[in-house]
Amino acid sequence: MAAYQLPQWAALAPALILALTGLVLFLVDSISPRSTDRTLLAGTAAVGALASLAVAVWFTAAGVGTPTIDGGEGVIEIFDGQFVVDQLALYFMIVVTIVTALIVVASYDYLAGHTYQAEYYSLVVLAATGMATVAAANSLVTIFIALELTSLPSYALVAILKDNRGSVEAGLKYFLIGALSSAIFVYGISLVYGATGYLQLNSIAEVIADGGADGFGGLLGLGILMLLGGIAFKTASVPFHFWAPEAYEGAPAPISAFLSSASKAAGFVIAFRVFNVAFPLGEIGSVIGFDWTVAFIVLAIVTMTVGNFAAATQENVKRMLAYSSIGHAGYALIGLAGLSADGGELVMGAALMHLLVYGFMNTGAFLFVALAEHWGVGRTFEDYNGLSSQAPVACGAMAVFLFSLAGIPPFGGFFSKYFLFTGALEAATANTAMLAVAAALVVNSALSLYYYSRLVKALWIEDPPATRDRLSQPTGLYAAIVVAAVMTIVILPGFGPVAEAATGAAEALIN
Amino acid sequence: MMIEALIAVALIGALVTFVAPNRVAGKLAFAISLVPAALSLWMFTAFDGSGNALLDGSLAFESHLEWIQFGDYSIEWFVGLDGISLPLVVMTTILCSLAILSSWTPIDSRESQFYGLVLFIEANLIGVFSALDFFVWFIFWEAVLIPMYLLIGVWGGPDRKYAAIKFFVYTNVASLLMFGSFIALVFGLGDAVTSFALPDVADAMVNGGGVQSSVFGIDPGTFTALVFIALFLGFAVKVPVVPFHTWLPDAHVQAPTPASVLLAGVLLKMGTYALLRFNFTMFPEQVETFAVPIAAVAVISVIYGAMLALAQTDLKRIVAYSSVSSMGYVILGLIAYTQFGVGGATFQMVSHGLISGLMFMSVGVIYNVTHTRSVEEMSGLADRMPIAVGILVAGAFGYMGLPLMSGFHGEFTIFFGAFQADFAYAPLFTALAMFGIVIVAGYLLFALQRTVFGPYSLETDYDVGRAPLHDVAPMFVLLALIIALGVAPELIFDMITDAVDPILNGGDL
Amino acid sequence: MTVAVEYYVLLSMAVFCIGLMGVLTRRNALLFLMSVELMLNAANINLIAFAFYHGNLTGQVFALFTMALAAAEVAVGLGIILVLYRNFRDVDVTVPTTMRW
Amino acid sequence: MVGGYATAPLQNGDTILLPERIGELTGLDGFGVGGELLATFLAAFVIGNLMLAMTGVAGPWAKRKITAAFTDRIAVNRLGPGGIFIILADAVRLLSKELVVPENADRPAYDLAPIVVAGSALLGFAVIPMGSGVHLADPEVGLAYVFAVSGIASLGLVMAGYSSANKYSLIGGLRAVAQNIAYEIPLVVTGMSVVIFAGTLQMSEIVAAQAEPLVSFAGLDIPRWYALVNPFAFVLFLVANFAEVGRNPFDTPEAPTEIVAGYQTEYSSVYFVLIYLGEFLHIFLGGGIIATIFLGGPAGPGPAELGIVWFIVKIWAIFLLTQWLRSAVPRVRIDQLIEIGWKGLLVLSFANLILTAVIVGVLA
Amino acid sequence: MNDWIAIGALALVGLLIPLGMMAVSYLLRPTVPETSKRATYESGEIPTGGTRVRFNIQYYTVALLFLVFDIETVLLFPWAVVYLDAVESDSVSLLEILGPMLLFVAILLVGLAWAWRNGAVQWAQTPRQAAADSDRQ
Repeated sequence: MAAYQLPQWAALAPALILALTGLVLFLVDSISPRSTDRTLLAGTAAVGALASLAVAVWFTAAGVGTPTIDGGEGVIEIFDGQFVVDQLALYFMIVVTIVTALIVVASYDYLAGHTYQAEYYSLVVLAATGMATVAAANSLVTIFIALELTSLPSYALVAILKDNRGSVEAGLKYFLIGALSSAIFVYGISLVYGATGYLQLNSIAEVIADGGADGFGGLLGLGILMLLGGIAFKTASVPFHFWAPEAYEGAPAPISAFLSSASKAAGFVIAFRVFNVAFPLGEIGSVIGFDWTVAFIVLAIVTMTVGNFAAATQENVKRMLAYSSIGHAGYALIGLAGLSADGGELVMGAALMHLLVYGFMNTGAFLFVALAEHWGVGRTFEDYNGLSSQAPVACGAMAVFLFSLAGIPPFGGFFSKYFLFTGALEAATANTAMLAVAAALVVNSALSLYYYSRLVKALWIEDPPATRDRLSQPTGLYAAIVVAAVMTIVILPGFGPVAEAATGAAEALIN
Repeated sequence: MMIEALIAVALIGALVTFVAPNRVAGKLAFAISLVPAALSLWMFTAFDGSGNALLDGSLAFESHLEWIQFGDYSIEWFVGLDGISLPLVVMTTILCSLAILSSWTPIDSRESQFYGLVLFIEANLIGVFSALDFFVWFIFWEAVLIPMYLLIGVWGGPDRKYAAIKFFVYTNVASLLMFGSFIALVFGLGDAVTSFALPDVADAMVNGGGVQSSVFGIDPGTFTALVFIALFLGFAVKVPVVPFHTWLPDAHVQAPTPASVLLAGVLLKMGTYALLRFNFTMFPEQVETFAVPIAAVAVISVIYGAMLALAQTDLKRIVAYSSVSSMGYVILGLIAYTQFGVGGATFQMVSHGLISGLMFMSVGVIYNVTHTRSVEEMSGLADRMPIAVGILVAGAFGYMGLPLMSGFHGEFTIFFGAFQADFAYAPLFTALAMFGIVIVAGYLLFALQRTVFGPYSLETDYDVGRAPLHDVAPMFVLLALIIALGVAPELIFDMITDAVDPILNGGDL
Repeated sequence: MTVAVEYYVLLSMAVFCIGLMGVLTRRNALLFLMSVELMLNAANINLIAFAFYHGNLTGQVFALFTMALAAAEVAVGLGIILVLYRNFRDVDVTVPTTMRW
Repeated sequence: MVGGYATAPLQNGDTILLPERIGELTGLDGFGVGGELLATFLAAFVIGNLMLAMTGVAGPWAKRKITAAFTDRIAVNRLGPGGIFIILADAVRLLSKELVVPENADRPAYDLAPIVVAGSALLGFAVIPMGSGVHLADPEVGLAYVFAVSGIASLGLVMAGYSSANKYSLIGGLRAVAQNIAYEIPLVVTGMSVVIFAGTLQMSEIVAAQAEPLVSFAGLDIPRWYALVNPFAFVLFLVANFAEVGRNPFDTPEAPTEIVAGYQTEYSSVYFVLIYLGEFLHIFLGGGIIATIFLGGPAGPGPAELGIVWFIVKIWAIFLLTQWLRSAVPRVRIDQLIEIGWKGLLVLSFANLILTAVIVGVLA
Repeated sequence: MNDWIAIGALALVGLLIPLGMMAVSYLLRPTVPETSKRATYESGEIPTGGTRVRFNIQYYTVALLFLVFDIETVLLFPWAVVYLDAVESDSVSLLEILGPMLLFVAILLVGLAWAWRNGAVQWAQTPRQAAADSDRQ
């Protein structure tokens, strides 16, 4: 395979391409400051994201990172194992770049007339760089740095509408909670380092396995809890979910989409890698006195319940989506809750699939909100009444997203959600507590139907208000939404490769 | 690849119709829908399967395709037809064509979207009746909900929003319960199955000794019983069985005529079909264990549904509640677990699909003209629209189970089978259910007498004239089919019994 | 002359808790920011102390990165606080309530 | 505990520092830890007072004399030879003045600022090898340390500016900060180019690295002073240093013709003395750094015992340069100052760094 | 003796000397409170307005820029220290030791160029620039 002849560091190409794109955008803005040449800026960013996506897909197809046991190309370690490029990394790079490409294309219209366009695109691309790097980070150092590279541009992006009070407020809250959680995260890292003497994930695991951390159970346990806190923030899970509704509501809608899809995925890849690689279930329990799956079971149930119940009471569409994305974080947490010492790749794989599909459907849903903001129709369910009679294509796409989020076929969300359910039940055969998770999933899915269908109802069933202007058809937004919708549908028949990649990644990680 | 062709034609047709201009959408959709109808009729003649699809039968039009490998479990695109599903597929395609034809008059806004959704439903319905892998089946099963939700919600009556959401949430929650319990069952079977294909699971359950070890800390017997109950509850909502029937009248009454036709004609059959495929095929022991309560539920559905129908003044509501009652018969036939019982139940599914379709269409035609469905607001319609009313009366007779109509054969075989059943008080239950027929006759005749006969009067001020041909023609077709099946039930009854026998014999022919 | 690692941990925990306390009680965004910096520095104390304890440089190097990131965070944070002030005429974090919980 | 500062591998074992020397001289090292601590404290006291003495001479006396010479005046000449005892008179005068605190002053900050300004400048001398064994401490990270502590002064300045509740003070304080931060980076980056030559941050090592001859002809050794090796860096550092210590042409924070006296407008009595002292200490600290990393530290002809003399000569030379510039060069405007810093020196310093690295790399 | 103890001792001295001077001054100086003395000094004029005046935004942008650049120097220092050793050893090539720093500085310089072009380090705008800027708002 051609990928094999490249130097080792080239395995990070998806992240490197994104970083380069970000720098090119800065250069473009340096050459022509405050340019509003939307085609050039959005085009550059989109080309970068797509190139990165293409490379990631190519690597995946070429078998980069597949375990050598199965005759694969082997996991590529870079910088002495500070980064690893394995199937999981490539998988999440794909997720991130897809979302980035969609966001960038959609922003083409959303940002029309705004200042700071070049900054916007370069920040988006840099944040995406961080997310792609997170996917490959294999040491708490690189994880933290990549995480911050994700977070810092995100803070700025949320607040980028400088004269919009909502945006600024959202940025502030996102920043404050983000800074707090990264402080907690880094303190957790320091404690883990104290207990084990290493920051590289597999070295930590070795120390734990050798009993080198036996005397530091308390320190290690506290450290793990704090890491969990940082991850909970990034994934918008309870108890660090408070920022999410505010930030998503106030932020420009494409950024909400970005944060709730890609950024969340980045948070999950950390959770998956750190907990599976550094704190393997078999050994960690005896050192710190409890299995972290217990924590994730509780977190998953609470997160999905809080998210869905709060979403059901919202009047504001963006806020409803924000809470629903908290609920979905709860679903994805099942991936970790369902692990056990000798298995769980099924449930983990399902969580990975869910994150990919979620990347399409949730991004699409938020982009529709962006479209509505572009139209200026308002923010509440009522304001969306009868949009379908004026914009059937976009509303059809939105219905696809919503039904997919609710887990109704024939859309991608169906498979991922039901696979999660299936995985949870499979895990329950080993750990009966997972039954509670499965039950919570059922209850929450039922509840989510209510509020998702409420929005469909508003779009399709309610009558439009008499006084609404003709709605424009912005090319970029429409393109992004339609692509997302088509992908949400097409991914269902094409679920085979997705499932293969996801379970492969999960297996590689767990074993 | 015939089944794929059917589904693909309907799906592509849906897409084409969706983007077609409103004014040609109806005719386009009808033309497209004729293709699957014709294809399915050809398949009916070319049917070469035998036995039960789930229990070692030889399938017609079978096709396998690797799809997803989910951990140790493989999910395949696996479709095929046997004697139970083929008649249902044929009924579906025909009913869809006719429903589209009958929508030309009532549907006057956003036509392309409407017909697109109808074709989309058709594709999914065909899928439900032909899919043999659980995931594939479940996708089609759930995918029916969205178009139906929109059909009711967008083109329905005044309370359409409430009805649509109620329908949507009720059936979806039930699906989740059913999904979970079935998946749990598959995991409970352990290494015996490595796929979600229904034949594999059925084989493991019937021939492989079922669940062997305890699951979730529950011992195998209890676990299997729990799964049985959960599956039953899941399907019971769809059927619907009292007390889960409350969504049905709302949905029926608010839905536009063609949607009602599909809802009563095909969607309800999904529930009983699933019951037959899952509960009554995979759990022979549990069927015996739970025979009495299920029979009781069936009889209550029959009687209670009929009583409710008796109390209604809205024609559509009468037909809707009578559907609840009719579905009770089907369940009674299933629980009888004899050749005649189960076979009759299957036959009744097809028959009821045709008859209730006919009834809803007639009511729809009347409504198109009079703009009312209230029994109290009209009388003597026979004077003004003799043909349509004549078909309505004929359909009502079919409902009542008069000989020479398909309803007669269905109900008769069900009662015959139920009398033979060997659970406790079987004859008593059967007798009670038969009493239901009296009530059905009561309310139908009562309603007909009020509306159709007597001196003409109409409380709303619309001119009542003859219905257009494209409204009446589908009713003629349906009536012809009903009479054909009534005269020659063996047209489908033979293949039904052929497919039913393996169930009753535990997989051995 | 060496100080046992426990004392460093105690110190860092004290600093961390002071920072946390500040985060929880202060309403001024700038003080909030400072409190977060305290927490980050608590982590740095730990990292450096443990680096000596374990005899490897990993912790020290990471502390450098933490400092860099803390500065970057402050840079972004101050930017946000500036626009906050411009929009709300205040840096009290409880003032902006455009959106309700 | 593995590692630890005292046993670090780069530590030059045979450097004998002032505390040990004093410990030996006074016999305090025989009294265990307590004695050593006392000796250390004594050493620190010596260093502190040495520097204070130097600023005492420089501030009240030398400055006036130099300025006077430029403007063709005589300046102080009544007390002692050349008016040198004006130092004492000024000390008494200023210490016994009334302290006037502005009514809106932010009290703790207002009181702390002079201490911070004076104390931080003093701290930097801890690691500077002054020759003749006058070297208080020699940590591995010496150069980084000295940059770090000299940065504290700007904190003191902004405290002073802010807490005085005076518009001029505030403007002065902020200008001081803007200026300090603008030139801090060129300063540090240029210093880094020295580190590339020396391969260490330890001050004694940097000095030792400059001891070898660069070229020698006619029996005369030209030492390997980095000012000679890389004059470009030296000039850059010198300029950045002037800005750092806030002297002409970069004295905008005080700019008496614009904003009275900047951050010290509202200070009087001993507080003023401390800030004033602090500034002069800072100039000397800058001189000390330059002398150490560019001019070979205490190196010079003659026996090693003369080191301290050479060192003081060097820092006085730099002090004289500042005073010369003060009289000879006009002040730049604040906007020019910032733009020179960010657009000129910063870029140049990076260019210097890269060039140095490339040259060192290619030569080696 | 540990170097840092010596430095601590100097810090103590650095604290004690100012404090000592303050103490001496406290003993020597007179105190004659008078309201007008304590008024804010504005070159003899009666003070007007508050003293917490608002500042040119450039002070903040420069400060933010500094924050970032200053920290970057922290990351460069370790590299500078090991550079000579690395160059002299044969185990790494010049490109390997020089390349990362060049890349790092290049990225920094892109940032500086951006900040420069966007006016972050420009204190005052010429009228023409200001006019062009306000057009874009």
